[in-house]
Amino acid sequence: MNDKLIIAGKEFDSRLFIGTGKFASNKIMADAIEASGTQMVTVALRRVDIENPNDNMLAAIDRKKYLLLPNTSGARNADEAVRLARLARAATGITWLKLEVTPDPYYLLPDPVETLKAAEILVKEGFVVLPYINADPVLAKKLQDAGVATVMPLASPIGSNQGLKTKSAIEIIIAQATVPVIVDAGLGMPSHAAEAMEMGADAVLVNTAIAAAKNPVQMADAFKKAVQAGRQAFLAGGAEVKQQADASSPLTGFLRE
Amino acid sequence: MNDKLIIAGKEFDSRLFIGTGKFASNKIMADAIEASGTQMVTVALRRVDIENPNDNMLAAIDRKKYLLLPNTSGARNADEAVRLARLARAATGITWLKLEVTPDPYYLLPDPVETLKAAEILVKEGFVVLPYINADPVLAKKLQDAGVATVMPLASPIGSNQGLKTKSAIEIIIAQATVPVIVDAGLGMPSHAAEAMEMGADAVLVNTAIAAAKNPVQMADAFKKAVQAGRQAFLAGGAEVKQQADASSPLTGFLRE
Amino acid sequence: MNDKLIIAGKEFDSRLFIGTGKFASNKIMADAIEASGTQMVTVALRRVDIENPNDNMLAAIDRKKYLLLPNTSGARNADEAVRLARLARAATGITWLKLEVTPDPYYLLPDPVETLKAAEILVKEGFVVLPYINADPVLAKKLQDAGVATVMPLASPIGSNQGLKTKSAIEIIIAQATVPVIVDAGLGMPSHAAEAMEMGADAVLVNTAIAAAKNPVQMADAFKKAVQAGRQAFLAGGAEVKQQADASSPLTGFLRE
Amino acid sequence: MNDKLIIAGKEFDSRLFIGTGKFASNKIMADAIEASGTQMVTVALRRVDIENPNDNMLAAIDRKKYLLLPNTSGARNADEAVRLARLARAATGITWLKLEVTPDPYYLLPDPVETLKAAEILVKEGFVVLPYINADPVLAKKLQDAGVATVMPLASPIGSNQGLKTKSAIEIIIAQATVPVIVDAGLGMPSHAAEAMEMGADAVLVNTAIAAAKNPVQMADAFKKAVQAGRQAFLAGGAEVKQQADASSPLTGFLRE
Amino acid sequence: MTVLRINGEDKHFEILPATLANLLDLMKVDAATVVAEIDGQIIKKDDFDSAKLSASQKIELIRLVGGG
Amino acid sequence: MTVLRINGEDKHFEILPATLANLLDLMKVDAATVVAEIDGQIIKKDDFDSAKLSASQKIELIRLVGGG
Amino acid sequence: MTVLRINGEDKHFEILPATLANLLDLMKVDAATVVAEIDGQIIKKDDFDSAKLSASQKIELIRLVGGG
Amino acid sequence: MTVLRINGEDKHFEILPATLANLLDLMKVDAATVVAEIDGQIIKKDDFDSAKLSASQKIELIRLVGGG
Repeated sequence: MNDKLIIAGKEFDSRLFIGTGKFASNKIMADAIEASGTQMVTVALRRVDIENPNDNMLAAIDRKKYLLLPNTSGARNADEAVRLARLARAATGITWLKLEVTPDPYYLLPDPVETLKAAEILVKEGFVVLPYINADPVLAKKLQDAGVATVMPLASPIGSNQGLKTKSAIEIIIAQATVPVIVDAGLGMPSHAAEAMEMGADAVLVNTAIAAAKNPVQMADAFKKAVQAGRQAFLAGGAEVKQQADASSPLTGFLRE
Repeated sequence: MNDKLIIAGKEFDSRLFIGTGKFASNKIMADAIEASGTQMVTVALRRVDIENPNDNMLAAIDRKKYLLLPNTSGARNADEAVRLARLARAATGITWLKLEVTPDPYYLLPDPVETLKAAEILVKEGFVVLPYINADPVLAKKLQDAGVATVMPLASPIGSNQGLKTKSAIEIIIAQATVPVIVDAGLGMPSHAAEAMEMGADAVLVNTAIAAAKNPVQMADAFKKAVQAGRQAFLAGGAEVKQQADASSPLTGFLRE
Repeated sequence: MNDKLIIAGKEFDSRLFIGTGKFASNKIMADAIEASGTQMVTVALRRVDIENPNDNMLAAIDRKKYLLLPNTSGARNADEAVRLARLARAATGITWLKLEVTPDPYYLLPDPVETLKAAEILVKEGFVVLPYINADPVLAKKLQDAGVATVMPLASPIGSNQGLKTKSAIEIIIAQATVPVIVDAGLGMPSHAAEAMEMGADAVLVNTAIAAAKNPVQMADAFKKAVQAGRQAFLAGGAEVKQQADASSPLTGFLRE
Repeated sequence: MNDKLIIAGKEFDSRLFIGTGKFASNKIMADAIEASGTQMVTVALRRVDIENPNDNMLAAIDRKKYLLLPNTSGARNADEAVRLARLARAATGITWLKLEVTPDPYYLLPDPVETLKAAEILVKEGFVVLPYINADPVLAKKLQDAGVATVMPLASPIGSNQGLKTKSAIEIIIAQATVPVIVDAGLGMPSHAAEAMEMGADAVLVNTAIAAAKNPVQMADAFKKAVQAGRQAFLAGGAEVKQQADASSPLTGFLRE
Repeated sequence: MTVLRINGEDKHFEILPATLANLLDLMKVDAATVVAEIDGQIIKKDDFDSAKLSASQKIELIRLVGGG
Repeated sequence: MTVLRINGEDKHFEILPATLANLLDLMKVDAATVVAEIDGQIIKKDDFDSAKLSASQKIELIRLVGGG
Repeated sequence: MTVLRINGEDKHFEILPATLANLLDLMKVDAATVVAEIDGQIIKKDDFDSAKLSASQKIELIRLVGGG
Repeated sequence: MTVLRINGEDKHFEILPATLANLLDLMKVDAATVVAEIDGQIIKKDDFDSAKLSASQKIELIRLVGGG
């Protein structure tokens, strides 16, 4: 079976992307990344801690195996996001970018207007933009029209592990999409990821559910399998859902008079 | 990791059991069984079709690899179930039995009173009884006390593919169980199976969702992975579900004045 | 509109029954009963507290306005339930009985086998039996056949306020019912009661959601209205549920070129 | 109890607003409006049908009893919405406006960017703007900051009757709101409206669920009661939701040895 | 001292009350609100006066209370 | 023959109606229930009598209808 | 003509098969894959050869099929 | 004493480091892992050696960290 995910011309075998925040150690992070089978991991930009300047998590990531996807977390508006994007490119040479604009520090939900504005600027500057958005089908379409590489609607608030609370809106986004749809934020268990993939999502991004699991490495492997399971089920074509029962054993040949 | 499922003293590596009804051909059934990685498949008893006496699906199942679990489908009361159980044992030499008593031909839901009555008789006759039941925690406990080997609460009506409609009751059954809990009937997609396993179910039984998929073999592989994913997630210990967001990127070191 | 509920030949205008447990005072209970518009309230039987023998909640209930429905709460098997039923009849002269058999003190879920056994005995002794049951369609049918006056499937565990967790099973019970279906236990908010009524339930029984509300009297009035709303919506015939949008404003006559 | 809803300084006793589209006749519409107890109804602007110029639905609405809330349905961007708003004001003298910008004719979902842009213009022109939006907490906040009178997040796509599919996002909108939150679009049954009100929504707007019911007048009355029920339950303070059962009858004084 | 087992507890009496009605009086229980069993036999309210007691009987005094 | 574009369609008149009020009369549209635009400018009801028409104008006649 | 009731239907035989094994041969049913009841008594495969038949018996021939 | 504003905080130096590369050395920050801005202008790694510093400049030293 040849079932590659293609984003901006680049092929991926794995449809699971991993966020690198909140791991208890760089070692656990690296092992979880390995176990997940991912090919791309997100990273954030932050000021160097001057008191402790040499804690370098990047050393733990084998960049031959894993693409980096810098994000603009912390940006509260389009200007801050664009500034972070440019720094990320300067730092890494990478033009791919997970665009996040979250004005509210409590719910960390994305700003549709500023996200669109930043996306328009960054696409023009040659970035491959993967915007994190609310599950808003109209916004997803506007971003597509603006030239983003994917849309990344949220399942539920970041780090909440609540699962696919936006299912009906994501169904519409998928139905309308001309770019890959990556479900991001709030997927708390492998079954949530499988459900998103079964609906026809192209990929999922998971961070907290793995990093904050009691055993992150085992959980990463669980998500790997669930994403594969969900994708295969989507391709295999699910059986029809029925209101009534439908016997699995034959309805003839009963042992009766 | 040593994580065997043990039923009546017998060890299983796979936590997915497969029903063999409704496949389009014996070949597809055999391939799906293979792809699922299962170690036990259910079969039904029916009268030989005298016009076509030699259609033998059993020939397609490698009995060295797969245990047979005969069911009592078609039984409408305890007496009919006991009769079928004895015939199944005579036919196969197998004492394991999926006990089903479904008086109503429309919804095919199990009868709690007749199921308990049949279970008590069959346990005394030396059967290893795996009863199919409504998600009724009190009944599950009574069956445990009667000596059954597992309880098999339904997720939703047989063949309906509606998924885990009885979640809150199955949670209680699992919390009280002293025998393995196998979620049976109605699991329509791999995510449903994963969800059941994440809750702590010991195994699941799937038939229609695989047999009636457009590509049953691929769907069988999807269920295999989902069951593994769900089990591993249960063992790995899920991250906490939160009402609010919880940033996955650091909340310090922002690039601001 | 003439839309009476008829149970065992007796007509009810109100489709909301009220449990009298857990109120902070007899005065609040009486006011909540009044606000609810109910015509029947449940009561339990307990040993007289010998240290405090004269706390008489019955004095607070106007028996000209409200029928009493004694329950068998506390019974762990059929024998105990039958004993309580006979005592209740001796105490009150009332032959109506809410039959409860709950062997497990933690989840307080009903025992299907013992409930059926007790129902059969009590129907023969001339009781009007309203059995509290798990949402088990087969059991509901067996009880109907045994001559009970209603079936009372649970929405979720008693006092949990979780709402209608057993929706798909109750739909089947309603579809098969030849006696009124009263949804009991676990309805936590008026919307839950309305939902049950919209599905075609004949009535609901509510206790904890009212008694444990911050303002029980106002909550009782809220449930009264919600039950009426749900019943009327059932009779009015809901509009079709659609997967796509369907404009509420006209799709012609737009102000365009 | 004094529990008025106040929008832009105007007091409302009823928290149910009614859309006037899709009724089978003006007479049924008028009767349903009456039955609903509403004090404000939405209307659309359309070109006069030149072949049939005198079909005047407005004559059926008693404008002494019911405020008109013109909408901008049909507008695909901010410019069209502003044009319709000005026409509505010229036609009616009414400055209140339900702002709708829906570029996509299939799902009819609102455009966050164009809605915000139009709202900013219309607020400056003195309109009282009630914008219809996706359940996007960040957008709701931006609109608040722009001076709108309410926010009107959708429950599910217009006319779909799917109910409250956006519950978790609306909870956040309510938690952050400084203006009334009116849940609009997709509420299909009274229980859905009650649920929205129980969560703390200030009002709901219903059209299709009433207009397309088999008996619209009876359904209007059902929604009236459900909205009152939900509001009162919110004020009354719901009882705690528990994972386990909590007996409604006393746990002492059992009749045992 | 004689003993009656009332509601699951032994109660000691210097002089055994003659009837159930007497017992209720002694315990200050309003007879109108209770139902009783003596040794598993239900005693109707009308029979409280005539129901003789004897030592060691099991007596249950039951009443309606709030319940769901 | 002169033409007005009314509600997106060309309408031909032998003699151009002098005012918007005349046009509405001619079309049998109750002036009390409509609002109009001429070439994108809103015309208030009070100005219908004084609003002169000229050939080729774009006229929109709008009314409230049921909507959600 | 003698009759056996096989799987709920009357089957007529000019000459009654002597044993269950003979019957299965006649019907071309592979004995290895079935289990049988005669008048409600289960007959094990090993006993097919020795199980004598007589007229009017009720015979059930059962086999495993796909089921869930 | 001269001052540089580094990552939002004033840092005092007896002798101003001549270049960005010198500053990083002084602060023991591995130049390979950071990106810098001087007064809002991004400085590429290749230019760290040639980027002259002057008093009161705003310098941002940024690095990749774990994030979702």
